[in-house]
Amino acid sequence: NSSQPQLVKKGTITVGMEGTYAPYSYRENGKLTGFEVELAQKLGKKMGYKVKIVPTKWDSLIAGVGSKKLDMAINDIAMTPDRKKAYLFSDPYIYSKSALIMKKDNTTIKSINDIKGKKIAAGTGTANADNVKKFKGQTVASSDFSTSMSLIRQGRVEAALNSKEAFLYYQKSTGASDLKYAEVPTNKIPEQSIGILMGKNNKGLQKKVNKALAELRKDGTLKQLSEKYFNGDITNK
Amino acid sequence: MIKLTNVDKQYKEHHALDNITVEFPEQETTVILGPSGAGKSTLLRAINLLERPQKGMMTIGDLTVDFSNNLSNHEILALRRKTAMVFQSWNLFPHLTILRNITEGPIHVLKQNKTVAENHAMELLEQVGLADTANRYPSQLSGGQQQRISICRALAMNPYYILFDEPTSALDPELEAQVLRVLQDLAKSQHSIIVVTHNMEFARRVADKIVFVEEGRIEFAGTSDEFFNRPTERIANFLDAMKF
Amino acid sequence: MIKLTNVDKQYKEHHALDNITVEFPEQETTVILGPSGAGKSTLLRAINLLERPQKGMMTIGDLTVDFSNNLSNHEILALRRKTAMVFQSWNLFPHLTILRNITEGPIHVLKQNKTVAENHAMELLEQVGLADTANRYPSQLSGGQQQRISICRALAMNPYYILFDEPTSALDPELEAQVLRVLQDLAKSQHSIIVVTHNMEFARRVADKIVFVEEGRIEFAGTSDEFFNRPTERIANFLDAMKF
Amino acid sequence: MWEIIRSTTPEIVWAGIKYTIPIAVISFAIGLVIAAITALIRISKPRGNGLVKGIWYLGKLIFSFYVWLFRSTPLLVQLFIVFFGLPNIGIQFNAWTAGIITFSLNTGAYASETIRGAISSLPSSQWEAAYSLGMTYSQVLFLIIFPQALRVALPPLSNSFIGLVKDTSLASSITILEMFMVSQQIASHNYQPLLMYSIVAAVYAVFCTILTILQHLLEKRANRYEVAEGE
Amino acid sequence: MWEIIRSTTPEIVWAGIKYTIPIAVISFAIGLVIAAITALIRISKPRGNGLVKGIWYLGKLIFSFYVWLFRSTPLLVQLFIVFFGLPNIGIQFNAWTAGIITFSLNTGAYASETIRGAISSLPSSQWEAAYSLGMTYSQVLFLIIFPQALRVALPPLSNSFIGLVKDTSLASSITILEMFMVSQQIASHNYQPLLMYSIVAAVYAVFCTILTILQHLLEKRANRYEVAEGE
Ligand SMILES: Nc1ncnc2c1ncn2[C@@H]1O[C@H](COP(=O)(O)OP(=O)(O)OP(=O)(O)O)[C@@H](O)[C@H]1O
Ligand SMILES: Nc1ncnc2c1ncn2[C@@H]1O[C@H](COP(=O)(O)OP(=O)(O)OP(=O)(O)O)[C@@H](O)[C@H]1O
Ligand SMILES: [Mg+2]
Ligand SMILES: [Mg+2]
Repeated sequence: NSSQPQLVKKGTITVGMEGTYAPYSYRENGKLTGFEVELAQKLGKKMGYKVKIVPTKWDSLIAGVGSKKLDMAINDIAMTPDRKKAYLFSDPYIYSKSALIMKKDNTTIKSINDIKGKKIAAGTGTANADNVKKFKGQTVASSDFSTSMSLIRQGRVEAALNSKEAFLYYQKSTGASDLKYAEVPTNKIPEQSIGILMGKNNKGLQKKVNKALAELRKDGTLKQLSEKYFNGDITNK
Repeated sequence: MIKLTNVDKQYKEHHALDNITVEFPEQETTVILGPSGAGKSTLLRAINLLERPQKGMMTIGDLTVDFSNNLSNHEILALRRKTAMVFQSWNLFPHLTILRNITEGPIHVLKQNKTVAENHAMELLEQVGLADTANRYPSQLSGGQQQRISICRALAMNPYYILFDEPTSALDPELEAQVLRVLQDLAKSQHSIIVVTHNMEFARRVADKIVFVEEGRIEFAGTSDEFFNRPTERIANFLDAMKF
Repeated sequence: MIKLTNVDKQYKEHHALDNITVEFPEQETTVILGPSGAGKSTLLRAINLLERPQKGMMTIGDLTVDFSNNLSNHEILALRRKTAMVFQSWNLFPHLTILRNITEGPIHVLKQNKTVAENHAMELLEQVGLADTANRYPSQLSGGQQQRISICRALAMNPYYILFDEPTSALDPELEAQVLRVLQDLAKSQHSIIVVTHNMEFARRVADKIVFVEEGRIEFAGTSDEFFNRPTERIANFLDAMKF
Repeated sequence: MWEIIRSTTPEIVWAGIKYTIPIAVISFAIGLVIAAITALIRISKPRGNGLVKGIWYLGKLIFSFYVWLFRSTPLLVQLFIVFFGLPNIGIQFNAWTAGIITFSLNTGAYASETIRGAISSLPSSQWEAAYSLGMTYSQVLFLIIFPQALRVALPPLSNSFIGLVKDTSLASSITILEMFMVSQQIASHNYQPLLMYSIVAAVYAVFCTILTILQHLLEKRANRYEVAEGE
Repeated sequence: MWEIIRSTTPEIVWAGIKYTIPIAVISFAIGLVIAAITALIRISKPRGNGLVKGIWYLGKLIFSFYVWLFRSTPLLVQLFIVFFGLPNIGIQFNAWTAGIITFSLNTGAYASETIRGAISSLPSSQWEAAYSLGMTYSQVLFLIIFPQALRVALPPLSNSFIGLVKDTSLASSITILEMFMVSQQIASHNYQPLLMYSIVAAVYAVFCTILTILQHLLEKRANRYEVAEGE
């Protein structure tokens, strides 16, 4: 029955996330926490399911949803056309804007067009990496956010392309004053819609998730969460 | 009795046993003589099934095998347990103490009780004058001492036949005499013995039968008396040459 | 000349050389006799610096060392190159062919030209009747064949002194006689030789000097004549005992 | 900094005790058994008549293929295929089972090569002396060959064990939250990856040091009867 | 699926040729030299008078520490510290240099244990026979000891080499876009990680098979003078 959600474990949604990307999901005081962790818990409550969070690697999230070891992956996943072909997405719950992060005294990069020919750090396989390529920058693969920041500080790259929210959170938590960011206008790089990734044949689950997401949006929970973790509302376009 | 019939062993480079037919009578001492490289060790090793001849038959006591067939593990073990071998280069187990070198076979193969095996081993060690080395390792013994231990290891198995490959080659004359006396005692008791040796005096005095091997062939097999007192020309030459 | 003065070697478990003082005259053949475990191999090994005694002095030709000091690498090499050793258990290099076992030293230590070394090696192999084994590996030879190869390996070094540790222990009488004749030839030429052997006949006929070792001590050192014809009680016992 | 170390180390250690150590120890034990069997089969010389010999050769081939397969492909991929791939053909393991199976097979393949080398380093005269006493194949192995082979194989086997301890970090890709992943999760929040990595490295170092000490104790025991000569 | 395989394999192979192979080969070569030196120093018995002996012991200690350090900590952390950590104390390497240094030192530490074990498996009579010919230490080593030790060490060393080939995938964490990373990048687009992993595994398998064949050729050569006995 394709209209019923198919779940790995009855009465429980099994949610995959990396847990290595603050403030989306990370570890603090021995517990996994973050925007997406709380979102998953609130979603589960609304849908009437228990929530089981499974931390694993990025590739394993995809493979896990594909081979039905996970019901969904909530991991700041941008809804690209490629991905939409292979998987189902929920409605977006975040709209993410891009930013170029560089040293405070950097004067050579003023707009995204200036990255041409320069070394720019971007996460492996992310949309950011594609965009660096699009603007003829030289991608330097970086495994996580703080690695990108080290690369900038050590002068191994000129700048990093990443989400504005991630940098703001970074600056807030570390008080880093040696770095600055330049927002990339949405006519150059459109904001990315972030959604929850689910298996292709799990229409029933998608429907249910979308309904719960809409309710969370309506009752202000989503906005409240955004403000708690990002210091602003990024849940709308 | 041990009996070989038309046994043939061919190495890639060398024809080591060339259609050998010979008998080793029970409760007698047979001495194998012959020049270096003649195939004496190979012959002993074939009896112990360490070398697998390509052709021929072998009988040991009540067991007979045909080397052109495949031998089952069971056959091999049964045959091997009838003989014990003292190697030309000793081949002690370097990781075991002297005592355990001797008791390992009796305990695990003959299923002897550990104390019984150790007592017997200590007796044997005393006989060869090495009781005080029981807890050393082989690398801590001199060559001659190692050789005596390897004799003890074989004797501890109480085999139907004992095979000696030059049991006195690294011994000084004093000890050689002593070891040969041990062999003589064995020879006089119910034991059946096959010895490769270069000690002519020993051959003359102890051998019931002498087998002379040359280039993988049996050149002579007969009594000690025939060998020493009515030698063929080749044997006379051999006996002459050994007089330094 | 080789001269040891107050040389002492103590293993943890055993006092192997007990304050030894002895001379080995140049261009003479000295035979070391003594029961198994007496320290004969240890004495030879000390001369070759494979064993480092804790005390005493040693002179080889124009070089003198004091064992209580640390020897420099240079001293050790210089001393060692004056002697060559034939081991009781042969110790051939299993990964090299017979030919290369013999030529490795001359080529790399004496810096001989390869052809020269190989020709010399082939000559030596012919002398011991093993020229056809030149391209085999040691594991493919019989015990006695390996022993002859190890003699060739030492001779190829043209050393000032040659040290033999039971050079004939694995040989048949025919070959033993042959090898002993080689040694006798060496003895008659300019060579200086030290031999540990159990062959009394050889000792009697070839030895210029005899050294009798027991429990790490020199019990006798003198001419062959003294030893055999005017033996002390202990030596008489030894000579008696070896008569089987 | 001290504050971070103090507060995060316990959870990293705990993840190590809960996942890293049991996975490594269990897999190594199973792997060793697999390795010994594999090495012996690969060393063996087929005997017997036509059919028996044929099956024997086939067995050797299969074990050679196994060693080749597991040495030639990345461990991560092996984990992935066992955990995510096999369900496609109807074989489903939970993460623990998949992990233990894969780590054991992987270790077994590498260690079998080590053991094979160690056994063939022993002179054949040792086999002969043991056989001549009438020992069975397994008696020769356990009483004579393995104890001597151990001496040669200990350092590389300990390499394998220590390598395995650290390879268990790959278990995070099959949803086992082992200590490396924990430290990454913490690092993502405090933005101190170098520090967090150093902490986790220190914890690994403690485990591996224990193994190294064990190795040296075993080596001492295995070497008691002979010492190599340097100058 | 065939379309994906056809279109992605070339770039994965290219990344392998550009990064994986050169890093692995260069690091292994350097690592072997480090390993041999380390093994010999650790085996040696200090001689000489007070000061020389003291320095010698110190040397042994330092090399032991090096082996312990590189065996006990994860390779990923070592890479991270050399690449991201050392700049903090003013030592900055580019990614290639940092990679080669770290991989070489890591391989050297493991391989030194293997070589140490192999050398001490040789009977001391081999050293003695060679010394008695008047050979120098290095002649004994290169003419007599190493050729025989190789026979024992080949399988575990080849384990190390094959392991290294696959460990180079960690180079991606210091910005080297080696083939595993390339396949992950592709997977993040086509969402076929299992397939991409299988492709990259196949490419590794080709490299490692070549190494295995090489290993067996060398083994055959090293074993020509003796064969172990099974039954
Ligand atoms: N594995 C082998 N490959 C080729 N030839 C071999 C092999 N083993 C032994 N031989 C040869 O077989 C012949 C017989 O060897 P065997 O060991 O039986 O001689 P032996 O009579 O015991 O001599 P010795 O008195 O010197 O011990 C020798 O010529 C030897 O070179
Ligand atoms: N590493 C060692 N540790 C302890 N004792 C040893 C060691 N090596 C040799 N010995 C002992 O030192 C003594 C002398 O040994 P050595 O090899 O010199 O005897 P040998 O006179 O050559 O005897 P053989 O005629 O049997 O060869 C022996 O009693 C032996 O057990
Ligand atoms: Mg023989
Ligand atoms: Mg001796």
